[in-house]
Amino acid sequence: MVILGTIIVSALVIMTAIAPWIAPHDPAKTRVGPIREPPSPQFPMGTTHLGQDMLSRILYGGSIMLQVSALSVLVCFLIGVPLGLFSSYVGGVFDRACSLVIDAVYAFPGLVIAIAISAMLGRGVVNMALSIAVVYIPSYFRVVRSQVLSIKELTYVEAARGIGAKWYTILFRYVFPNVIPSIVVVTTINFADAVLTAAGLTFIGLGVEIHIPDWGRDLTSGWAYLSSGAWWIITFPGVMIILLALGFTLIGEGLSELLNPKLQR
Amino acid sequence: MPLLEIGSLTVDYPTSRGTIRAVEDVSFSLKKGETLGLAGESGSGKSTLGLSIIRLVPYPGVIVKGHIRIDETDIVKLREHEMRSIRGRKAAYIFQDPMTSLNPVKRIGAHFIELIRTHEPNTGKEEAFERTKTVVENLGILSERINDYPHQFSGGMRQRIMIGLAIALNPDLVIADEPTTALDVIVQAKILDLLESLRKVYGMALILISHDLSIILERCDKIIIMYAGHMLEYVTSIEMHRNPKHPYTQGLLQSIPNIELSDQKLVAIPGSPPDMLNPPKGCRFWPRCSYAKKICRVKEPPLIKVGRNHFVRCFLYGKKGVHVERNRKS
Amino acid sequence: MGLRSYIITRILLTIPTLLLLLSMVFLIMRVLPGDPVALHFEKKATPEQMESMRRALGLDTPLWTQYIEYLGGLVDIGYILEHGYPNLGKSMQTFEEVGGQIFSAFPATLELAFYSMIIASVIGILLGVISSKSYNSILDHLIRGVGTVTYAVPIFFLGIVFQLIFGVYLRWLPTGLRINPAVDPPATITGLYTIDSLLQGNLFKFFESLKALLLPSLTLGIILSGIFIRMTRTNMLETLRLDFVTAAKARGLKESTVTYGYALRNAFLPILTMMGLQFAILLGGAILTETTFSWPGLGRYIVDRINFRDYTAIQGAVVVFGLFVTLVSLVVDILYAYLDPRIRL
Amino acid sequence: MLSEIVKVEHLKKYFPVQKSFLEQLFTRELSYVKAVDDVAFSIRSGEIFTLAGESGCGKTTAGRVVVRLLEPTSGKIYFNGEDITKLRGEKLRLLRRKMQMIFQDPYASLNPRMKVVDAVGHPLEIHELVKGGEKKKMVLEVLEKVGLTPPEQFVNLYPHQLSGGQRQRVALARSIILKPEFMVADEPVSMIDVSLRSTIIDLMLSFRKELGLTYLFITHDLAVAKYISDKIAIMYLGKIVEMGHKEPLFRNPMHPYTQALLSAIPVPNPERERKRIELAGEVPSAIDIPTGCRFHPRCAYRTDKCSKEEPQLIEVGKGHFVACHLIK
Amino acid sequence: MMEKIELSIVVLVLIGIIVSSGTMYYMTTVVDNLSTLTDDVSTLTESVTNLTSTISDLALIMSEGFQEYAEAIAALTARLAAIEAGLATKETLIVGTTDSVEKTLDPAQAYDYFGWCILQQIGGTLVSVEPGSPKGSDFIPDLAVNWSSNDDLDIWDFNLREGVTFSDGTEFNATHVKYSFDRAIALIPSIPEGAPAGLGYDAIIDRTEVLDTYKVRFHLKMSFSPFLGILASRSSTIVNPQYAPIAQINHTTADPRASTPVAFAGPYVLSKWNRVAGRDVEIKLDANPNYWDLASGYPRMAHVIFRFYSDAATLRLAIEAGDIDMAYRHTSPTDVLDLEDNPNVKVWWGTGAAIQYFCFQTKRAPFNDTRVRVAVTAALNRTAVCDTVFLGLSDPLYSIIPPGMLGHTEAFQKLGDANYTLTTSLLAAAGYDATNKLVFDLWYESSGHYPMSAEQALMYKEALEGSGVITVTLKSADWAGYKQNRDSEIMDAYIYGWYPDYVDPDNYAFLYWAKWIHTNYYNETINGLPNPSYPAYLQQVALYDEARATTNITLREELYAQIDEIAVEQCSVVPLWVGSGWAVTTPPIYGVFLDITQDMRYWLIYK
Repeated sequence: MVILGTIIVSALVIMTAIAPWIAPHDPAKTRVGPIREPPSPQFPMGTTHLGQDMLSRILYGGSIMLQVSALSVLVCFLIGVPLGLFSSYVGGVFDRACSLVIDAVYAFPGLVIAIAISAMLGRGVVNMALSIAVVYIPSYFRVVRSQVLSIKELTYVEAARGIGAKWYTILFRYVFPNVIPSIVVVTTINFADAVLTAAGLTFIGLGVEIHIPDWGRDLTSGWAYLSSGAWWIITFPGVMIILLALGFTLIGEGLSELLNPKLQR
Repeated sequence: MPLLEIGSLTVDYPTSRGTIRAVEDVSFSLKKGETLGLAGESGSGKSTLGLSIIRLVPYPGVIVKGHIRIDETDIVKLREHEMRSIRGRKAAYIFQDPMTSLNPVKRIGAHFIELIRTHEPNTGKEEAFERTKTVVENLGILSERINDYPHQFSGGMRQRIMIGLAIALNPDLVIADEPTTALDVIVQAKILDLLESLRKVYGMALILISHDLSIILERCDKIIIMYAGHMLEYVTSIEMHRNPKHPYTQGLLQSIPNIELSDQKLVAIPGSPPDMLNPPKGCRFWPRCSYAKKICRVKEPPLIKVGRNHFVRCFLYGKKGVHVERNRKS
Repeated sequence: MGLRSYIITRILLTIPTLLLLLSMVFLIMRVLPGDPVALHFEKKATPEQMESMRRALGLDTPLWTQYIEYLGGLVDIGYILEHGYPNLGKSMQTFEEVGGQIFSAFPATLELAFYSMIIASVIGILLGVISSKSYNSILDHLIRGVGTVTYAVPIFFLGIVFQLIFGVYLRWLPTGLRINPAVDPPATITGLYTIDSLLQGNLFKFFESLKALLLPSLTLGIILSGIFIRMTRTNMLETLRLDFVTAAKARGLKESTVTYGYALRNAFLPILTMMGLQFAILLGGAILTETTFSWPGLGRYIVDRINFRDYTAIQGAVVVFGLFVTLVSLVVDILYAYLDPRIRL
Repeated sequence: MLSEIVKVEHLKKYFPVQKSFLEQLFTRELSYVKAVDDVAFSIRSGEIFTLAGESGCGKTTAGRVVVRLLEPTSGKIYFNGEDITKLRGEKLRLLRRKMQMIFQDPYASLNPRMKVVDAVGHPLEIHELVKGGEKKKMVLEVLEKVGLTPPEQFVNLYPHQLSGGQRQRVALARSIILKPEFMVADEPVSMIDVSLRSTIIDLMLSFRKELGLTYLFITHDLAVAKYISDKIAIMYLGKIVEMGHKEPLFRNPMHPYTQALLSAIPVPNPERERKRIELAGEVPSAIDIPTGCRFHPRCAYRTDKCSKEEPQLIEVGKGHFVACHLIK
Repeated sequence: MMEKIELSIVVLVLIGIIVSSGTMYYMTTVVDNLSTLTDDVSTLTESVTNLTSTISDLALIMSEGFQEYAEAIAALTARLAAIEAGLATKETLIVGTTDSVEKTLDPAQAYDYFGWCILQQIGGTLVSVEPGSPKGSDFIPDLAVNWSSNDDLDIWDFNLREGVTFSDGTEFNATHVKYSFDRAIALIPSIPEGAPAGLGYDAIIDRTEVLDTYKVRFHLKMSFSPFLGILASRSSTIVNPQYAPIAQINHTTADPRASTPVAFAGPYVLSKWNRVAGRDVEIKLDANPNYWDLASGYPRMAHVIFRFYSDAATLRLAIEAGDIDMAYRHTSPTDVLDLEDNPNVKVWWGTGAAIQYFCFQTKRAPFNDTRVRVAVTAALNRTAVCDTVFLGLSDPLYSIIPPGMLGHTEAFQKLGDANYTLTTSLLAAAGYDATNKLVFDLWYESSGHYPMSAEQALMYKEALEGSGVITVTLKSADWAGYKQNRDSEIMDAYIYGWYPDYVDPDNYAFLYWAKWIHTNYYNETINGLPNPSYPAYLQQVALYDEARATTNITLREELYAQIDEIAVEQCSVVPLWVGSGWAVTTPPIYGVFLDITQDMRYWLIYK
């Protein structure tokens, strides 16, 4: 599963990266062909309601999704992981306070916060990423925290104390390396969630500006033309988003299966 | 007529990295009222062997060869629903960890009533309840506790309940798989005593599986020594104590401390148990065997009869073999 | 500690969480740039008019006073008794009571969430059990595949496809709204159309509202079922490997008894907890579903109000969402304690 | 010369029972798990002293308190005559060089993400005892010592690539690399295959000779205890009920509990008929310890005194102590 | 094992792609062949309905155990079914819309399209525009039977219709007219965002005088020719004083429905108005039994029910599915063009009056330079937008006054569309060329307040950048943020729109200096600096004042043309396009008038 997921994701990343060289048209340029032209040899994926070339848009359009998800995952990671590590390792009042705040955020429906924050911050990749990040920081925190709490009780950590290791040595050489697998799983799942949340935000109308090709936006704007039979405007970006999210999900699920000792028969 | 007859039983675990032959070519038989000990280190296949008798080899294990006859019926060929009437009724199984072997969300009594009514559908609820009470009292548990949940019992108590569940339908055969490993010595002795007394009362045959040779030697009539899926020695306990044949058995006996001896010298068997994915060719024990000869590395030794009720799988014996002196002191 | 004191403890423990939740929402909303009053009048009003508006909206006092008042409004029992909803302030756009607006929209979301949860649980648990029972078979892989793929489908995409197939092409089911436009909605008792119509004995309206509910709740339910399948499967696999399941099999119990009475009953406890946690995701998905299906619920309300920067309304809705999730997790925890004899100390 | 390397006086370790929020509100008094309840013993240099007893008797806790992995609730611990009960920070770290511990579970006591060389060499780094390539050299040396030969084959392996016996050897190597004087061994062989147990035991015995190590050995297996130790203390519910040199203790157990315990141990001899001493009931909870002699509810010889007065350890022979009212 | 799951996922995805593209592709053909398919579909629907009724029968049978309850249910169901059956007959018109009343239906407060629309159905004004009027200035009597004004156009007399009653039975007379206007003016300070404030009632009307029971006189503060237009607007709806207080009204409290007067004198009465979460979910209009024009057969439908959809796509699906009789505001251009090919529905076309225009931030560089503004204007491509974005349903607009109205010109034609030669030369003069491009932000509204804003902006960007000397950065904000940005004057250039309050050039021409819409524009006081465009501004104001004070059509036309001329020179506000109107109905629906007023008169519609 991990392999299939990696293939999908890397294929999409490569596709987006080399889009400037392989795309037949400028993805934002309107009226490169007739309006809402079904897939034809000239326009293999048809054209949009503004006569843009769908294929070029598909090739380019992943970059927003990838940027948003990568950025939000990065932010989540940078905030959630250290916070979880320290909070759980230090313990005490600090840990309780952190957990309470994080749990309160976690209790929120994620998309609601994302929408609220995104609406306040306005459009743009960074703003989208930030609002998504806020939603997923708690999952990192919680996973890291619970992992650290259980690892902290393990004998090898006790053994490390027994040989006189300092607390930070224990944290970084004994505890943290063993949390990494779970973080990796959370990260990949987070990628998939971020992609879907970004698509959701775009659907609500909080995406990026129109001149930037984006699957989420095409999918959303294509909705209006679906009843007119323009299935290609919605199908291709939809499938791409599904593929991207699926790729990440597969990696995450595969990894968690590989790393879950309970399921190893 | 033996109660249980196993012939050239072979069990495989196909995994993604290769097939593990957990039990290979094991044959023995057991009569009513007999006690058989299955001894071996972890990974020797003793549990797999035990579970295959009730055909519950865990996934992905499969019985690939051989027969298991209980009362003349080859259970390997039975259908699943036919098998269900064997389990619990003819052959019962007691698991290692009493803490996890009971359904945590079911009351103790419900376990019994369910068992009785599954196998004897005509039993009324009242009757089943009364029978439960009797069984539970026989186990030394107050009958008012049958409405408690498993978590309200201590480990020893739970193992009593497990034993009770095993004998509730008066089966011919009870297989106890490391029934006391998770328990303290005093409780262990009690449980084993209880098992023994119940066995005597009901006249069941018992297969006791354990890694602890002391228990096996103390409690069993016959003993099978398992190593890496092979049955290395099959012998009565007294004979084993007096005259162990297989180098592995000899080694094992020398490596366990005996509380009754002073100035004992323990001798370990060199090396470690083989990787089951990649077992050594020939005799599986040869890499650790100080008597290993050339032939041991190439050919699997056959099971040879070396005495009355004494079989051993080793080239040191038989017509080709040379008799080895007992080198066990004490 | 008995079940009752457990429940009391659990309820008491939600209070700090709720307080924190309220404070965070309040702070985020108030720290935002933009003067809602100036925004509203578009510079057409005189400073005096704006000032009086600020007074009317309670924006003229210091932040902490506003905060205390906001909290006070929430727990003002007299107000709740009078209006039937807590005081969440006034909408900055329409000056309606936000509480009233939200609680008029809430039943729609509740109904959607309820039916989606049922669909997700039924599909998820059923397929999860089947999948775990036929471990590593083609069926297992297929079900897992379905679970994985549904997880990756944007919820509105599925909704749109459903609309197209069942609404436009087959014309079996309505593509939006809570009840067929030609039918008067049932009189409000609970606000849940299906329940109201049943209470009033009107089966026609019941089926009409059920028809309207089907596509949205199916969309949401199917998306969510992916997670449920995975959860159920994992938990079932773990449970099926436990000793007591093997022990039950070894006692010759029936397959169904072992699967449901032993494995599922025990696997269900962690599933239940997860279900509680998924509820937050479900409500998030409800926003998109509501938008897709013109479903006049709380999710659409938020989306609507965002365009007007109606802070009090957004704040109120987020708070209600949070309250709802907290309440659900409370119920789930209590249920857990009730179902698990080990907690009944 | 045999001097007292470790001395423990009135050692107590209570763990507070986790209470719910509500209970904390309504009750002031805390209840405790009295894991170790007033224990005293001393270990002489070069000796192997065993704490034995059933699970939950407090032997492991006692061991951990002695090496300061757990903070004692009260009591004093002396190491080489120095009171180490309250040591903190750098001093405690320096102490760790002299006191080591090895654990029961070889699968859990090694960091799965650390290669053998790092795991074994880490104590050296922590205490800044090596420079550059010295570490590997020393690791190789010590691996050789614990019988992982050739050591080059092992240094770059991860724990999961080793068998249980090999891991325990690595753990052993890690704890002796600092050349400690005293080691607590918490059931070091109970999770190792029977056929390999004696190798680990023999290794430990050889270190005693070679490095002059003193051991506090913790086990539930009296047969192993008898095999390895010089002195044995039997614990029951957080207290030592009998303590003495192994020969007199095994030959003539005085405490009813010790007697029952010994009679329950299986003997690998089918031809020997043994008389078992039956004990009523089970070990009570360490939260709610019986009054007086904590063993009295299960004791066949109990008198009224037993339920009221707690017996003290009385010396009945040379170095043989028993805590029982029967013994006068 | 891994391979199997991967294989199954791949297969599933493939099947998914094939099935979904397949179905969607099939949809396209279905749209074409819908007529042939309808029969099948309807039989299917029928069988489903049968099934549903069978199920309900079954459920009834099942509940027979509870005999009494079942009987009660049966009775209730039968009764309700009868009511519903009644609803579904020809007496009811079901209208689908994406609109919602913004706040209230009080004429003194409502200032949104849909609020006004409902008000028009339930309220009466003194005069109204004749349905189908091409210019929007053919006034017909409503609550007034005839009227006159003096030559200075500052005194207007109206003879009122006798025998008119409000829906509650109150008899209508001149005091009600006076009350209504006095109230509207009195409420202006407390409701500065209401329509009377926006239209400047207080600036126009001096006082209202009751001359007789059925005669009323307006004294205006100035000569004002489009006064009838104002009187026909919904903010001039005559209210029943009993339900429309002046003093107690506090529009910032309570439910806005409470501040909506209930008894008007229109063809319909508002019988149901449910709002959920600040949006309409149910509006039902019933024929007003007291309507004065009942004799002529109006209103034609006994009930009008509004159904509220969240977006155009769903609305289209609903009209196609036959869920609603009529879809009005908004179906998208694409949808309506599609629907025109659908034999099951009818599309009604009408004149548009909604316009959009381009605004520049004239207070700052670069757009404080007139040359730059003109250059950018010349580079715009209106045709491309109208053809591509609006599929020809909007027309390029070269004057701020839409076609069909007095004073409409083609003034901006002079600068042309995508006239890059002019652009390049002007920008060169201002110091911009291909290496030093003119760079600015173009803002658009993103929350759907205007149709297809994003797409338009994209096309403008493309057109402007086509000149090779301009670089445009697109930015957007939701409606609230957009207004805020406008007020804080941070947008270099932005797109705005206008929808008429009353159909008169007067209502458009003022946009050039409507300070409350464009604070950035022609504000002489800012920073104390004299604005170079100030003289032109004063000139336009003078022309505007002159135009509104005369009834001389030729003169007005000329004056408006002059304003346009100056507008072209200044290019501060640049007209872009004018939309057209459309409504979709299922046959047989008749009586739809879509004229330049943009009003939908539901009382004229019949089946």
